[in-house]
Amino acid sequence: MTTDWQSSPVATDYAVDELMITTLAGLFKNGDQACNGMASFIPVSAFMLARLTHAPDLVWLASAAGLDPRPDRVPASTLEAPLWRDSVMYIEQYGDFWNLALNGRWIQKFCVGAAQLDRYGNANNSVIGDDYDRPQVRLPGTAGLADMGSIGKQLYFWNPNHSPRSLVEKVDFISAAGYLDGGDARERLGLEGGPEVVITNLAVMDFHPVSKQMRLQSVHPGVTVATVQKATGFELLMPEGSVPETAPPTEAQVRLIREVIDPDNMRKRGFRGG
Amino acid sequence: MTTDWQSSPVATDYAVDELMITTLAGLFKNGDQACNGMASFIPVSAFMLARLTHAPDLVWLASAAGLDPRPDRVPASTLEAPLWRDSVMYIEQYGDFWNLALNGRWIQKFCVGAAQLDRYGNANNSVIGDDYDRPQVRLPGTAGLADMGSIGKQLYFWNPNHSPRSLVEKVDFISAAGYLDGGDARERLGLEGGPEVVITNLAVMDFHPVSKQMRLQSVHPGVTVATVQKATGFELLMPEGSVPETAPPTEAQVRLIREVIDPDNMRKRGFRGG
Amino acid sequence: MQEKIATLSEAIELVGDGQVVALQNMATQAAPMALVRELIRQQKRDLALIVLVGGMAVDWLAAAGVIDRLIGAAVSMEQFGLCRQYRYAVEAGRIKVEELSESVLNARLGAGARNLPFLPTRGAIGTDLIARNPDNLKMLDDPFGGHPVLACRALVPDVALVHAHRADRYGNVQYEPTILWPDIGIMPMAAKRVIVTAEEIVDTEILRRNPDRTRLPGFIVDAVVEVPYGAHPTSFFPNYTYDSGFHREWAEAARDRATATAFIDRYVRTPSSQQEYVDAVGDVSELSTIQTAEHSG
Amino acid sequence: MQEKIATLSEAIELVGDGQVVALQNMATQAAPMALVRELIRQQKRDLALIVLVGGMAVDWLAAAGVIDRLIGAAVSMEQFGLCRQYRYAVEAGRIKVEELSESVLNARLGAGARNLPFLPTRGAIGTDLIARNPDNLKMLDDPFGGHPVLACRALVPDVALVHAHRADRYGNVQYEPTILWPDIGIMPMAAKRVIVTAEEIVDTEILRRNPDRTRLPGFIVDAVVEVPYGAHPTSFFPNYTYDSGFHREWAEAARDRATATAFIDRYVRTPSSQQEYVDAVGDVSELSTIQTAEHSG
Repeated sequence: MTTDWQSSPVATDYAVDELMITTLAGLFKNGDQACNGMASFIPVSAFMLARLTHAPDLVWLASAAGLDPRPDRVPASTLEAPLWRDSVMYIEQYGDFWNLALNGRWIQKFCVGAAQLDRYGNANNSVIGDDYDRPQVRLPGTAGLADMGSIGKQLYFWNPNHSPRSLVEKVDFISAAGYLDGGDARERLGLEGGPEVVITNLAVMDFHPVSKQMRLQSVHPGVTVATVQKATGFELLMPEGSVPETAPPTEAQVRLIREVIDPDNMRKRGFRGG
Repeated sequence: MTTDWQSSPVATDYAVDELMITTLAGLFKNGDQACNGMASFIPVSAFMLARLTHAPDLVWLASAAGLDPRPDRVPASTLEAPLWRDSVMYIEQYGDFWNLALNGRWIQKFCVGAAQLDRYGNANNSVIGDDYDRPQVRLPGTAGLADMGSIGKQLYFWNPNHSPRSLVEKVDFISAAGYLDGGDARERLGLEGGPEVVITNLAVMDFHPVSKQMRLQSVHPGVTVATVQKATGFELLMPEGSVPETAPPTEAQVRLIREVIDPDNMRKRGFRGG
Repeated sequence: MQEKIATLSEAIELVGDGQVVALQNMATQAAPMALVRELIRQQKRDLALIVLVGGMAVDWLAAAGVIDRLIGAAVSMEQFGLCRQYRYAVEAGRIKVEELSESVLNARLGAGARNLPFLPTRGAIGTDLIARNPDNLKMLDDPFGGHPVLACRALVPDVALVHAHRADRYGNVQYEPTILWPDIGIMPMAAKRVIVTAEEIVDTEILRRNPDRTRLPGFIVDAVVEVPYGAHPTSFFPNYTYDSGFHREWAEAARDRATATAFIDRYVRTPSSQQEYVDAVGDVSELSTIQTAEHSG
Repeated sequence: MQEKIATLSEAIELVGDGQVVALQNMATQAAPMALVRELIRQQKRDLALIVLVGGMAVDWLAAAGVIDRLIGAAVSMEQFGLCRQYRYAVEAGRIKVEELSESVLNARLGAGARNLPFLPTRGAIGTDLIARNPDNLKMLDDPFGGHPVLACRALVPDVALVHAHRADRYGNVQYEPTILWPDIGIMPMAAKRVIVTAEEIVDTEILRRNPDRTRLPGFIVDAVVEVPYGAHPTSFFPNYTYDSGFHREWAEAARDRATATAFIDRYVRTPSSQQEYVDAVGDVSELSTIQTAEHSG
């Protein structure tokens, strides 16, 4: 654990991917269990950062498969063996992983990207378009996200391209249950957990505790509320009072990300110009 | 494989446990899969004999756990590591074994002892007496037998003490489904397989194809039909024509049992004077 | 990762009277006997015990009056006979038995692990086990029109007790290549708490050499205790075999309540530590098996 | 045990047009690519493909017109992008997708393996996956009064295709210590037939040294073929990593039907053996990874 990360001055030289990583990392508590899926460079960087700073006991199930690994850096794939190097345990998937995952007590937090996310945090990674059998765009598919949305996890969405195409009034297909129609719709199906936070390249959003509508939590330094609203396909709820600015990384955090965690800049993938 | 076992002359010096082993072994086909439970010295000896003689490709899941092991002899326990020595595979139990076992295609034959067995092949290893919560005798329990009786297996019962106490009109408790009330009672529940053969220290029985009542198939050399019937707690069906004698072991089979398979005489356990 | 090192006494203090305790055990194999002895020493009462195939542990707990309910598929010491103290207690009505087949027990524990209300099986259909257990077993129609199944209600042990070859201080638990019975897999996965004894506590670096042999992640484990010969008198291959002499001695003592009590006083209540227990038993080193080539990776 | 040795050609002749084929694969990992190429060479048609996370194999089979249905949780080559030929075929209506979540796919295959009509999950509840798939997914009340579950109908592949580190001539299949995805466990367990390629065929004695690493018993395997680099261009740790250059070359070719066809002609249809394929690819030995200490037992 690097001990100087908290006393380090706020960084002035940082990129938005680094801001997203430090913001996400700040949401992990010591002792949480967290896992990543494929193409998850932002969450993987955030886990590694959290473990190096405030949450050394964050339990990481790399690719949902390798327990507490020690990759020497973020590798080119977050679903290949270099990521789960030096694991303490290989978690067998059909039985053991889903025993742990379906049991609401374990793996509290799941970080994921979504091609579309709507006002109530419903996610779509399946199809764009109205005709499921002849879609405009066939997306990769829901993989484990459809499960994670229904089994008591806190979902942390990350989105490198905040736009009216990715944040939409209503998703074309519900690949993962968010708050459905809002209010107590999840409770009525007996579903615990749900979307917690959305971190984009412009802002951080959460969900109103009663209506379950997406709500602006903070805007990134240099981004206006109007810019965020214009880039969103529905009207965002506003927090009470003024909208705060997302806390920037410290110099130590940026240094850890650039020099220790991800010297190959894998985290830039998926970002425009990245 | 010992090649002289078939041309070997019929043995004159053999014990009833050896006769039961050769009779049981004769029921295994090359390529069958078979498994044993605990305290199963007769079946284990029969598997080993069959593999050394007519069924070298008999697949043996020792204790349902060790695939095709090479114990150097029948050990003192049929549920301990010496039995599954040199296995090709350790079969994980919760998942893999029951995937195989519940799938009717695999593990065709299951050999088991029962404290009580009734006219329709229902088996009891649970309690003797009418009051389940205060039984006259608490038996070990059904273990996997209750499963094997319902999932398409052929059940082979062995019984070293043929008596009216072990072969009863009606079992006190159905620990494993035989033919229930007989006729098509199994089919009505969608159950395939069922009891196939009962080998005791006096005789071999099978089940009538329509009524499903237990039927005498052969009496062991020197045993009369009257003796068998007197030792049975219900009226046995008789085969058409005269009752044949159980084929005795060959000298080569007896030699294999005594010298190679079970030099420590584990097979005698459970027999009177054994 | 958080440290989970405890003493036997501290670990068993996590078990409350009246709780449901899942116990690793297969007849003469691999029971966490040091934890079982500590249950007796701490005079736990009214426990329900879950076993796949229980052995001497069940008999001791029955003789000591620790358990009043057994949920399991069988109880036997195999070649050493029935568990007589258990048997007498059942016959006298002091222990109530919820007998399950193996696939039913697996389904109940599997549902518990997965937070599902039930899992189905096709085993045990047609037996009297179902009518005896209407609260937990129900026939259920297949919604797709096939054969009905037996729905087995979720079973969540309050605590699971297991013994392992090695663990680290964070509770990551590793076994040598061995048969993986459900009692070291689904039982602890289903339980609210997990207590582990291990032949040795090792540095995490040792576990990282063979991540495929780690069976339980530390984050589901509540306490881990180093107990060499922790499974004695049951076997723990490849380290040691079962103690035949000790089993025979108990089987003889168990015929009678007074001799059973004297046996438990001598071997369970009197020794105040694992070392004192091992000293009372005598030379256990002769039980050690030679690690053969096929057992080493 | 019975011998199961076959050639690639003989093995894939066991697959009939229109059948349901389960394929080992995780994005860029561990697909039995030699078998996939043989499916294309033998011009199989109208296959339904089951994948957990399909990668290049799916794209090739889509481009070659072998599959008209996909049952799976995702299709992606991760860092190398979407599978474009597959995507175009779906968008044109030539391939129908039955999308399932991972726990639903596991439940469907698990029910198939266990001869159960269904298995339940609590995953995917609330999603549109359920309404799109009424034949196979139904909400079901808990007979014990708890929350309803999602009943997932049994799925039985006609054949499963897997690649392994080693096998013996009897079809016993062994993996080096590695992550055990469902595609090397429940998929072949559920299938009517199992076809295996292995980096090497070894004597059974070799398997007996590590019985804990044997994943499939020979009696469920129908054919076994020795194919070094049989997973190329996907990774097969610890033996070799994925071929980045080859993946990029395909991702580029897959943008267009003509270039995709030319690619498949060159690398799939023209080579008449695994050796000719490897020669066409170029030097694959540089993909070999150094077996590190933690991978060896």
